[in-house]
Amino acid sequence: MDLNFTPEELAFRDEVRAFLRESLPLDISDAVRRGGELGADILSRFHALLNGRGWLGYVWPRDHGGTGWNAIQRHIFEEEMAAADCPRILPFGVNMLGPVLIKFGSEAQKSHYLPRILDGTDWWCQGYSEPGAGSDLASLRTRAVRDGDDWVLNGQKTWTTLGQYANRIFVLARTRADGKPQEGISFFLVDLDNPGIEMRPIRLLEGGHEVNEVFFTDARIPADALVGEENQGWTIAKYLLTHERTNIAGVGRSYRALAQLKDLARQTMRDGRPLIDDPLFAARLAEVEIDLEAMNILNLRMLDQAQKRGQPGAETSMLKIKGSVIRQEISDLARRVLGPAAAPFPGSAPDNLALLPEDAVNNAADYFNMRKMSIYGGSNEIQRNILTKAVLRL
Amino acid sequence: MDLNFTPEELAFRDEVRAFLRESLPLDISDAVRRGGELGADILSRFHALLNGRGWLGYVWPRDHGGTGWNAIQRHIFEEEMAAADCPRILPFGVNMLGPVLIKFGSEAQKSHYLPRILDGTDWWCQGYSEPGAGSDLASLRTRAVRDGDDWVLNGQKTWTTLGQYANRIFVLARTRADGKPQEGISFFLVDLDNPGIEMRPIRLLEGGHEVNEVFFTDARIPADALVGEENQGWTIAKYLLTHERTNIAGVGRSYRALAQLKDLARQTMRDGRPLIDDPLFAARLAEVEIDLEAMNILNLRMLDQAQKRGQPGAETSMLKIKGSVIRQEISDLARRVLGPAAAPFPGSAPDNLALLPEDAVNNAADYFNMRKMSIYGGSNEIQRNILTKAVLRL
Amino acid sequence: MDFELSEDRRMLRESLSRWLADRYPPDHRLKVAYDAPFHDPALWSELADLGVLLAMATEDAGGFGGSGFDISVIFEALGAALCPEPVLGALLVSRLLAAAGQDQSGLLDGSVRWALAVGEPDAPWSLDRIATQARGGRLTGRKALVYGGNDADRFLVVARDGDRLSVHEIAASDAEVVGFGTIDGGGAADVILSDTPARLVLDDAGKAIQSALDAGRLALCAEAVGVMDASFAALLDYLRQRKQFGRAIGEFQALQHRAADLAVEIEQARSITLLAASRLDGEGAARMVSMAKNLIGRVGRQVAEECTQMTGGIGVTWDYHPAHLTKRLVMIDHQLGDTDWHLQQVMAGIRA
Amino acid sequence: MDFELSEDRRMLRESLSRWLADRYPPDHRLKVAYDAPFHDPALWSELADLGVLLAMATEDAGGFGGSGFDISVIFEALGAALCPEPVLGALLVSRLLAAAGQDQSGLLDGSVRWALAVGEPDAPWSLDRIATQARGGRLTGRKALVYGGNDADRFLVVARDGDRLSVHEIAASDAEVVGFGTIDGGGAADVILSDTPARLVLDDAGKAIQSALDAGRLALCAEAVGVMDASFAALLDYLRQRKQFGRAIGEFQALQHRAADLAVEIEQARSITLLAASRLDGEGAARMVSMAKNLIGRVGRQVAEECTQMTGGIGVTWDYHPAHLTKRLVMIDHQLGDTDWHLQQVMAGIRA
Repeated sequence: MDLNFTPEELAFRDEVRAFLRESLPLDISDAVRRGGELGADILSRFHALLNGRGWLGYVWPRDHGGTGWNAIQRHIFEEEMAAADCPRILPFGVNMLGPVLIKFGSEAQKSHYLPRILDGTDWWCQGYSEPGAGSDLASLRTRAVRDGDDWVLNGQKTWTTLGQYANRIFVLARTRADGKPQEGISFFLVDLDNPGIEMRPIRLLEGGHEVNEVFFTDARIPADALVGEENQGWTIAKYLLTHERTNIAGVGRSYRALAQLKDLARQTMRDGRPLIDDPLFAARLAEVEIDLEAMNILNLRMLDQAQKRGQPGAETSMLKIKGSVIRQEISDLARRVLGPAAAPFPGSAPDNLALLPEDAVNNAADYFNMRKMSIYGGSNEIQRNILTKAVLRL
Repeated sequence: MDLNFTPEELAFRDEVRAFLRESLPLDISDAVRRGGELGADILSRFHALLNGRGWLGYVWPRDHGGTGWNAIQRHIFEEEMAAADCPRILPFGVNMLGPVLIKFGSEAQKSHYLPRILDGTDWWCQGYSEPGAGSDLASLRTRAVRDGDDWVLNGQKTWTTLGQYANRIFVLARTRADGKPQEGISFFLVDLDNPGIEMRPIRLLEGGHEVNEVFFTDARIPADALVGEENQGWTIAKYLLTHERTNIAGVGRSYRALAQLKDLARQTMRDGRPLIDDPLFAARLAEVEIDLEAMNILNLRMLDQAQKRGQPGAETSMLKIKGSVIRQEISDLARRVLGPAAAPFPGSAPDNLALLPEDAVNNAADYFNMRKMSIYGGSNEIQRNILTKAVLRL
Repeated sequence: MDFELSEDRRMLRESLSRWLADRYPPDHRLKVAYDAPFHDPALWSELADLGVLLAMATEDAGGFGGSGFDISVIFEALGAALCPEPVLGALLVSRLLAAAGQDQSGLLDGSVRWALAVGEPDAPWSLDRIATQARGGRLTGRKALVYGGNDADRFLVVARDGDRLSVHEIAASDAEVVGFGTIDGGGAADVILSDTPARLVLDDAGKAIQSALDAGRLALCAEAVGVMDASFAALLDYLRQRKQFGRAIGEFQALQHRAADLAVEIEQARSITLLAASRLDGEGAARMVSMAKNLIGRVGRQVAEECTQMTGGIGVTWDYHPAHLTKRLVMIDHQLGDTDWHLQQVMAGIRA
Repeated sequence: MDFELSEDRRMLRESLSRWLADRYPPDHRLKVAYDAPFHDPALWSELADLGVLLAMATEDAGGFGGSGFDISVIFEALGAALCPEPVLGALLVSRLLAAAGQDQSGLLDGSVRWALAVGEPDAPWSLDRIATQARGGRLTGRKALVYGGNDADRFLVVARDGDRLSVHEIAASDAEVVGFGTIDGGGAADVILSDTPARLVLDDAGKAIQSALDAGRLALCAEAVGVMDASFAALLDYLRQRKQFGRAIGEFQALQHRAADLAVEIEQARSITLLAASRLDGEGAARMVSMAKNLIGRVGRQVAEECTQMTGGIGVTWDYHPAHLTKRLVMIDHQLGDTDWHLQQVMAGIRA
């Protein structure tokens, strides 16, 4: 039993840390620290920075242009990125589609698409959820009908994150009407420039534009847009969702947010003393810090298990539940700490208003935005269902 | 809108208060304040005290020997009893069987049994729950089979509170095997001296003997032991359970327990200051006090509604849920306040051990004992099911 | 004991609710609440014509109401409709003008929009930390989150002169008013005072200010109850209509039990607000109002977060009206004292 | 990083668990835990023969273990079996005798039963409030809740001499030992000292005492994890077997989700206990142990109350073994610092 990293792992960590310290542009880390939305420019430049170092394909095997890192290395890499105030790596191409193509794609698809993910030629977005098929994905209704050499797509996708910047979308569509709903689904790669595809923004409750709806109306896509076999889509979808779960606990992001919160609570005067000296506030802060310390170890334990088994088990649902709750609790405190100063609509405040530390102007908006963390990617209710079946065996 | 009592109600309150102040023996209120089990002597003497004043049948109409009080008067009476550290009135005869006999009993049953409840000749206990039929009462399996002029009872009842002091038990038993389970149940009055009845103690987790199991083995009971019609038992049972819900919120008891807790927290030194000055402890105390103030009004609102409608609605499930949670939270704080002094097994501590205020010696035991509050009389889970159907209409 | 509204208040509630449903439907609210001036001046006048402002003042002060129950009836209705009009400021100022015995007909008929400038950046809620100075008829200091301040004609300003608090009147045009829209809709302002000319309205005003704040806090509690009711009703609709795995999600017991718990907590919140309303002008009002605002803060967060969670993706979108309800519910906790601040007021009372 | 137990520790765990299952089944435990001397002296000797006490001490001190993971493996197993033997006292004393460089062979072979007398009625957990006085080789004061003290042969006693804390050895027969049984099983004592002759073991002992208490707190955390596992396993059994309304209650989603939440929290509790074990003799040990004991307190209460609630009536009865698990889980919070006390230690660290 040893909870420490090995000397090799520590050396790796130092290498990542040094690179980020030396290479990450200040405007990028500043923007991340400030919260709120990051534009396409920052996200693209960050991808390019990692790609330049050969690290963008950090979950891919070496022979496809990836790093070949093991689970611990990936974890360390993700934690260091969080600690350095890096943006997230966009998961749609790198973490989701990449592994799918590597496992299920044709040689042509691999050689065409994989390099374009890394070099930024393609920005992928996700066509999974539908208005009537969220948690219950198998009930999806978007149809793809074979017509000569093409497929014809009709239907609607939703919750398409950052689709406004994307040029491509991967789509789950129904290709057979009869049989079990899971058995008639296929997985397609779609160029968003095709006619018959319309992307409409969904504004989120705090005011941001992060997700979209995508409408397909007789959109024609070529035969080679199919990944794997026809009607194999459910298997592919589940494989992809397993990979979506990488870094699901978000421990590094939470540590970073907690550190920012503590700084803010030290600076904030409330009724004659720093808020961090208020016992009720300090108690909330201490509790969430303790929860986070525990979850860091829980995360490492599950990582270790996953490494031994070859893939993560249903226990990762625990990380999703607790990780989102902890992150949300921190965002709640980051909102509370502001008192009245939390009120202004982000971006609406005149310059002479802001007495806030610049890093805090989005705290209230972030609190509302982060409500989604316990909803997307399988809501915490779905995660509890998974735990019930797979772990509790009830 | 007026949340105050009327002058008439205030005068009534003062009358009750004065009586209890003058007449309640000190040894009784001391025992109540100390918590833990009260013996048969104290309970009987308290019943006799109220009966002497004509108040024991406080939920009964005047022409059956009761007070004829309305719901507000009953409420005031219950609150004043709690505030004066009275024992509970034993509900099995007074609050449960009495109203059942008044509504469903024969003239002979009424004239025989009602006076005996008031004068203490009969001590009733309850034969409702069975090992396999708790929340799901309709699935009960105790059978009563007609044999000549008698009924023959076989089966097992459980959770029979204070059955060790009782001479009579009312019993729900199945009298028809076919049809809907609710439709084949009858309600019987049984003399515990009958052969074929055995009462065995159930010890509770904190060590107390408060409930029992009752075994019926070919116990013969006479035909006139049947209340109402054969197979009308479910209707009677539901009527009885409605009356069981009197004072379900237990606001007065909780106020009294909270006051004792505050006194104790003022007296208890912890690390150089009274525990009431510890901000974390004080915060817990303040939150539960606020919850209780709210519930006092909620209780009065429901009382007002019940009075207008003629009977309590499903909303009383709210009182059961919140009332038990608040009372349990107070008992949790009463345990915490003791620190290490909570450890001794009640009654096991030598005299020279107890540095505790005498009223606190049962605090830890009471905490464990009170876990039952959210379980019995329809668990809080059952109450949520009731709310779902009757109030939320989901 | 009587839990029925009086005939007058029932009529007030009904006419206000009808007007709100008619004139302030969600789409209109969405249009005005997030763009300057962050409310609808024409509807403000209609609201005043309806007598809503008059109902917040006593007969002595020129109105026809002014009790805790008048205030709670009005704000509960405003909350259910998520109305962004700056009624809170009018209430706070009305109470102080009444305490000073001053004419407030312009306030009550809606022709002059008033706001109260009291909290400050480092002392948002505690009166004993107010730093704005009154000296020689001039004020210097900074006031934060003055609700409705972005579009007010006149302000009352709370200032300190040594140990004593006083209340002063200024014209909006004499101060630097930094208006902004808020994340939950409606407008507010920081008010920057530097040697701003002011007229003394009330000297040694600690008690009167406390009493006005009590009324404002009660109003926020009642507003929150209205928001909760609307939020919970929307949740139940969603649970009945939304299907997953072939059935309405309201049939899933885990959600049923959580919804049942919310129902209990909302009734608790309503109950303590009634209690605070009944005690508003009596002894111990501040303590009871703090109890109410603390419970409202706790329940408000729970209701907001649970309603959002149980409505899933749709619950976090701008175009779904109930999402704005949950935002308002959370942000009420940032006004006139948050959950912890009010708990500490109650704690101080327990220790005493 | 390596989350596997070493071969030695796995063997220790297995032999201890097997012994406990064999010699300390629930019915035997129930027989001895609530009657004086509140444990089983014969089994105490067997436990020592098994090497359990030796595994808690380092080689320098005459044992063959002594690390945080040794302690956590032992106490987790003891917790799962709800073993009432006074191992905690032996651990605390062993750490102090080791710090003093004294022979402890009698302790480690089980022939002498030791207990540590540290907390006092008005200062149960804070060392800086210890009032027991050491003067001229004699002790005066009162020690509360000395676990295992009812049946100890010898005590170490923490006392104050001015600003400094010191540790003294006394014979049980020289003090007034007021033994009693505890509500969760097992025995304890108040120890009343009045001019009691004592031998100085360790002077200026603040750090050594802190370190011993850290080990004791870790032991309690690990014990709690063992109790939680047993408690949760019993809950799952119950949910699978108990039928209501024609089906196993484990099929009701509301209970499923609550059980799933417990599973998450128990893994959190296990994780922080591992972390505390790994830091036990390093920098920041006290802070990490306080974090662990706080989380154990929170999760412990939740697990205890939820397991009781979900097992319904049977869960509150004496004859149902898991009821004793929930009692122990709750009462662990009364030993060596409760949830709030440890949270305050962590808070002090955050402010600093």
